[in-house]
Amino acid sequence: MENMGLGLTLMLIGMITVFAILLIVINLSKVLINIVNKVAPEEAPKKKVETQIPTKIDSNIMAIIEAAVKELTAGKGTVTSVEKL
Amino acid sequence: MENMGLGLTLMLIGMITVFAILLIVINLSKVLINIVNKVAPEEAPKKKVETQIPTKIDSNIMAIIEAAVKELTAGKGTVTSVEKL
Amino acid sequence: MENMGLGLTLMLIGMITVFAILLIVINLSKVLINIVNKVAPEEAPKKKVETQIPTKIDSNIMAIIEAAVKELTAGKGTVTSVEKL
Amino acid sequence: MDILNKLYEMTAFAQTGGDWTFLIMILIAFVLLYLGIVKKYEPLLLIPIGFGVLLANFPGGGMGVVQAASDGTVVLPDGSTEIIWDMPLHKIAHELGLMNFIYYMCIKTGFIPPIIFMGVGALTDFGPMLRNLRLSIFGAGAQFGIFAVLLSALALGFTPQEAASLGIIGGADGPTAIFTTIKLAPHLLGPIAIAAYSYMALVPVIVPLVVKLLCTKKELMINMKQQDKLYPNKTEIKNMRVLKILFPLCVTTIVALLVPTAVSLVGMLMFGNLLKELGAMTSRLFETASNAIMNTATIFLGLSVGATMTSDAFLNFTTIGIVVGGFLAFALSIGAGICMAKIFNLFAKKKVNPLIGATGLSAVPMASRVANDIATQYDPKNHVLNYCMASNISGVIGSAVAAGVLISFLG
Amino acid sequence: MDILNKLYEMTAFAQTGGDWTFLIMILIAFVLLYLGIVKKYEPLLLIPIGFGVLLANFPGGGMGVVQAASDGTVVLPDGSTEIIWDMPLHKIAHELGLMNFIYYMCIKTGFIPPIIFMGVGALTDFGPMLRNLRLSIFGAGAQFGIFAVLLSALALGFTPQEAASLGIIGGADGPTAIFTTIKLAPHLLGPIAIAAYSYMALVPVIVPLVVKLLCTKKELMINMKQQDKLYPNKTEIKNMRVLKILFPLCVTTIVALLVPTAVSLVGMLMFGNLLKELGAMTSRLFETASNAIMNTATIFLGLSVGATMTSDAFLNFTTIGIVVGGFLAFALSIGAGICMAKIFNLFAKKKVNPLIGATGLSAVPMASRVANDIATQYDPKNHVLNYCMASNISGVIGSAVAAGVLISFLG
Amino acid sequence: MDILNKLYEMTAFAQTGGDWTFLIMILIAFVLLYLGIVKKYEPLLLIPIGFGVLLANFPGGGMGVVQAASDGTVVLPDGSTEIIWDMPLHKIAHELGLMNFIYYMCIKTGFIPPIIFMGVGALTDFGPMLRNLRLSIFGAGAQFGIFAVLLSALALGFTPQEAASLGIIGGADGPTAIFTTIKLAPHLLGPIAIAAYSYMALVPVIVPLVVKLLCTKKELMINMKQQDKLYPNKTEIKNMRVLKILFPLCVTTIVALLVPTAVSLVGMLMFGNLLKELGAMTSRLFETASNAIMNTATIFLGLSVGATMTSDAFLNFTTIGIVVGGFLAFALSIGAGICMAKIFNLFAKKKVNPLIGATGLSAVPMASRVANDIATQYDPKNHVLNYCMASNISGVIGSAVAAGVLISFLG
Ligand code: NA
Ligand code: NA
Ligand code: NA
Repeated sequence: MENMGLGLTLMLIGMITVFAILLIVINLSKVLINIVNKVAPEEAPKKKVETQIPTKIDSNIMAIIEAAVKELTAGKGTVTSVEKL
Repeated sequence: MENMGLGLTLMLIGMITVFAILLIVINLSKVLINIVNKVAPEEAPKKKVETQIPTKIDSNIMAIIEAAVKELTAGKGTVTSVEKL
Repeated sequence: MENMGLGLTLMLIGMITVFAILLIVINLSKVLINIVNKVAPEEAPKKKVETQIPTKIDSNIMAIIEAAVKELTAGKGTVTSVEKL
Repeated sequence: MDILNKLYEMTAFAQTGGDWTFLIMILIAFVLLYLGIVKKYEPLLLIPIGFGVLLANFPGGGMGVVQAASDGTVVLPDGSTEIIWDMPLHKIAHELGLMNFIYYMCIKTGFIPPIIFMGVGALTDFGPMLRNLRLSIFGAGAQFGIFAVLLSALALGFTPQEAASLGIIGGADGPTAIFTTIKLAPHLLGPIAIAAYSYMALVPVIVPLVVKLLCTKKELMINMKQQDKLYPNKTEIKNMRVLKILFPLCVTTIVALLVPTAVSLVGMLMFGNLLKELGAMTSRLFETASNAIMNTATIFLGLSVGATMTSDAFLNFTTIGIVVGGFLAFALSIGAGICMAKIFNLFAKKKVNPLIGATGLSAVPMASRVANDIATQYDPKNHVLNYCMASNISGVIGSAVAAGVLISFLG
Repeated sequence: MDILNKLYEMTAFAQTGGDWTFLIMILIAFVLLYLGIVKKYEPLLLIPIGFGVLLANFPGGGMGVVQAASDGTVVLPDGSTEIIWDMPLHKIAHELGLMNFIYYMCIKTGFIPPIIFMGVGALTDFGPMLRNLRLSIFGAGAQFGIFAVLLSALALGFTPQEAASLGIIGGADGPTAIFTTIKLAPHLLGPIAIAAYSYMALVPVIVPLVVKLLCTKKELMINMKQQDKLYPNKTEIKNMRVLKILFPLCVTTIVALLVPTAVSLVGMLMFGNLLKELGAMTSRLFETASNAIMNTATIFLGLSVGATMTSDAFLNFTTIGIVVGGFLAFALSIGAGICMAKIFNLFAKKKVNPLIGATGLSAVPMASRVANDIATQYDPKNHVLNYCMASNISGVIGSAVAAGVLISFLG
Repeated sequence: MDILNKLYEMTAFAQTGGDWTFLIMILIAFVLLYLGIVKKYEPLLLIPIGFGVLLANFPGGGMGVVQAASDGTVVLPDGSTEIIWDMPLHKIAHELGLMNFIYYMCIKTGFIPPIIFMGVGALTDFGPMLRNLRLSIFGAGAQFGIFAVLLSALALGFTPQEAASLGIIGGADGPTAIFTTIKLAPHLLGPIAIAAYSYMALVPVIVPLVVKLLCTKKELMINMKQQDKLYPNKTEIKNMRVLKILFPLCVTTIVALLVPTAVSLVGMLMFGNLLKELGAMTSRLFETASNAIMNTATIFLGLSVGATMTSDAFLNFTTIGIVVGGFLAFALSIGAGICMAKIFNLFAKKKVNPLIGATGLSAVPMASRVANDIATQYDPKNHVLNYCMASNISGVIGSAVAAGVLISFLG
């Protein structure tokens, strides 16, 4: 039965800890929200995706698209134009 | 020369096993075909691809396509329309 | 101070080695360029991309494109045609 | 005759040593595969686990995980014994085969669960939690099942370590359950992992069951959006992007200061999340963490957890205890979450739909979806999904913290 | 002068100890790279292997794999000896360098070949086999070369383990050959892996050679489609999807019951295939198993198998035996498949094109393509590709089973 | 009270043993994260490193790397000592936790830096170097900082191994610095890695600083294209594709013959490059080497290098020495490259813009971009990017060779 004592202790400590941490997380987040609202109130305009090695990745993507178009058209077609908005 | 005895035994056992297993596989498959034909004779209409985290993956794909189109048009173009079938 | 002797030796050996290797690399590359220019002066026309398991990969790519198009058109559209050049 | 004899000697049947229980295990493997493939219960995990069970249980195949005794001794196939902690990993592979190599390298080391948590973090959006911070506290109440079952298991004679591993199933979080069990009671890893993932898959059955038992129609019709209009939130988030970057850093710090044993789980979860929220800057790493790394970890985790389920390890009363206890832990967690919401409603003006308490156990995002379905059954306009996600996600942190507490005291 | 001397001491030339055979090995490395790059012989493997040979053979570079003696002793660079099974992996890295770390962690453990088999399974379609089950049996006959060469090698004085590793080249399946060799004769790993992949690459040369030696024009013109019309199959497959899901599960079970030692190869092959056939449900895992995992395994396998080919390990008569024996094993396997088809035709009404026997050795899918080319040479309308794929794919299972038998008796 | 006490016992605060320096380390972690996230200094590495520092420094979290003493002894958490080389990796995980497992398996073995070099090779285009071979020699001059700082560090009392690790920061190449430090002075890994990556990130500040100190406006306006027109190159490359395939093979061979200890870095760099240049033939392997493998290696490298920075390892005078010495090494390397160009211009008719000397230190490709910016400030039409890339890329080879020399003599 000594284990039951351990069990009760664990339950108490466990639930206290879980509540304590989530309460701290909640209140900390509130503080964070307030700080962020004051310090950086507006979202910066999203920068364009910067890839580290752009030419590499882009050429890969191009290859994928081209291969896909080829596949879709059994090799007979290709992208002729993409209109400007 | 005792090794030759071992070799012959291995050849015999090996070829018997290989034939036995492939024969079992073949006949089991025939049984399977018959069972499946009886139990589930028609193929269920293919369900749409369910991805676990659809928004995530879809947005990735979108990004890839957009990046590819950008690349193909040197940043000048974008997808204007995709016709409905 | 004996370490300083080691340090100087390392500096000497290190810089000699680095210079020696880069000089060799440079001159070897010049030799290579000359050999390649003589032996294979023209670039072979680029072969089409051969993928090892073409149907597999192609179908993947198709699936990606289709999923992307679906995403872009909220499931309402599909690729109707790709013009031949 | 000699040839036939040798042929027979080679088969699994010849190597049973008169013990045919392996056939039961193969049956169980097929049941798990059936649940994964046909019933679609968490297929990404139950299918590898089921296949692992299948591979592990052919006598002579050498694919079953050999658990070391508590003093570290393992019995090798040739009958000799070794101390597992003295055997280099390639020796384990040499003596005990592929699956033990994977198990002792990836699982027993506690390596893969944090890695999967990194991937989970990379796929988690803390936005709903940040938008409804008040509701996140229900992720704490719903950890009650963990400790209630721990207590019950102790009463039934389980050791504290076993009882804790059993209770953690109530955390409704696979990697957390596996990580805790590896640290406390590795010999129960197979059944606990399966119970955890099976009950997570059964959330669409268990949640409605408990909800209908404890909630009135009136309570389930509490409309959260209406409450928000009546009692609007004071704080408005003006810059979600920056907030989402600061959040994982702060949570890691707080949790690590208070429950340092939880840091390998919570820290990796938050690291993955940070990689996601930083966007293009770390998109390469995010991409790999949430795909290649996570999927590889899932495959090896599934196969080798399955391979721990040999007949010796699985066919005993403990397994039944785990099956029953795991269900109890789940149900009690859901129930505790609901009760907490009810008690909350007694005192607060701004009412809370008890479904939000029910989803505190985690099982993200299925619990939230199920809760939304229940709510819209009673009132088709009452969408509670985003509110449930708040407690749902905080339940992940809650159970990781609970695991940290258990490991602190029993590890 | 002292500086010049020290500069010289640093180079590979100073550390040869008077043994200049490393130059031959570097030449061999370039030959392998030439075969892979220019001749396009299995480039995905021969290029990493070739590069591994190159890296391994610079004296002082420490990139060559050090094979342990049969009692486990290895000689360290400082001249002392250790038992490899007592050295933790990071100590191996520390004492013997990067390549030995990779080799002892990924290869010697038998870890990578099953992992590659998982990827192969994920890229294999068993459809052609299921549609032409009758023809699959030719995947058994074409394993004859394995055992014939085993016998010949025994006669030449090879140990049974070495002879078996040599014979398994005739299985025409890279991972199977490597897995068997690791288990039975790891000191021959380099040349056997290279022979296996080289001859697989030479299938477009070897198959026509053997076919033209053994088959008449009339036999090669047997039109399988016509035969199918004359004697139609009784069974029709109504639900291929379900069948393809059940197939890997059943094959794994059967093989594992009868030849449990083959389960790590066949089981992982079938697991990969299951991930593929389950479609969207496990597409994440399929994607990673067939790409990131398989490619990573291929890179490390190639480099470290190449690194086993140091001059000590390669420049001896055994290597010549492997080159000759491997070719023989290939040719005999093809020949046995052809003969089996001929014998079959003596008794059956529904004739079989002997090319279908020839492709039973595996080397998927190149053997089938080559066979199709031969058939269409004689009759441009006689497409045998799909029929050949049936025996071709079943040959993979056949040689994995043969490997299991060899490991059972000699491992 | 007892409960409160136990709650307190569980926290990090209770386990400090009176040593509160961990708070300084957490501050440093946030500074690194700030540099990575806000200042965008090499975010792919500084963010994982910063997070690793954070995770490692919570007392009781067990996530800090425990460095073995020079005789291999480590102190376990229970106070007993073990020899690290006798502990299998899973025992390290069991006794010392996740991060030590990753550190001893991936970093201490010297495994990850060559793997990252493979990825770097796969992303490097040697074209600009091959088109301007003459300029590549400046990649040699710019290694001077390595040895100058080595000498200075020796004078300050560092051991030769420590001094060499400190100097190699001047190679401006992360994996090279880490690889060298692992081999020579693993206890300095954290600060050296951070110094290396931080200064690489600070290239846009350091390069202009040194350039403005040493160069006149007239020198910076030297137009390379004009020089090319005045004194055209004699050799024209007719077949770049074949050349790019031969180049990595030849460089590997030459470097490995002369500095075999550099082969694991240079060899893997060139292997990755070969996979790229072979195109479709090996695109599967290229794809995985440059993405899944490289990103996985980056994550584990970053986290575990960060985790080496515990307060014991970081808060001492050596760290200050590294910070100062690292900066010096960078500046001296840039300066030496510039001076070399100036000396060259004294004797050659075809002048060289000293910026091309400045980029010889590597830090690809940022150094070249920065140099191009400087040049176009003075003359908007003077694009030197492609010329700088020649010396920039050859600087990678240069510092790998220098690392090989240091390891040869001090390893
Ligand atoms: Na939970
Ligand atoms: Na075969
Ligand atoms: Na450099």
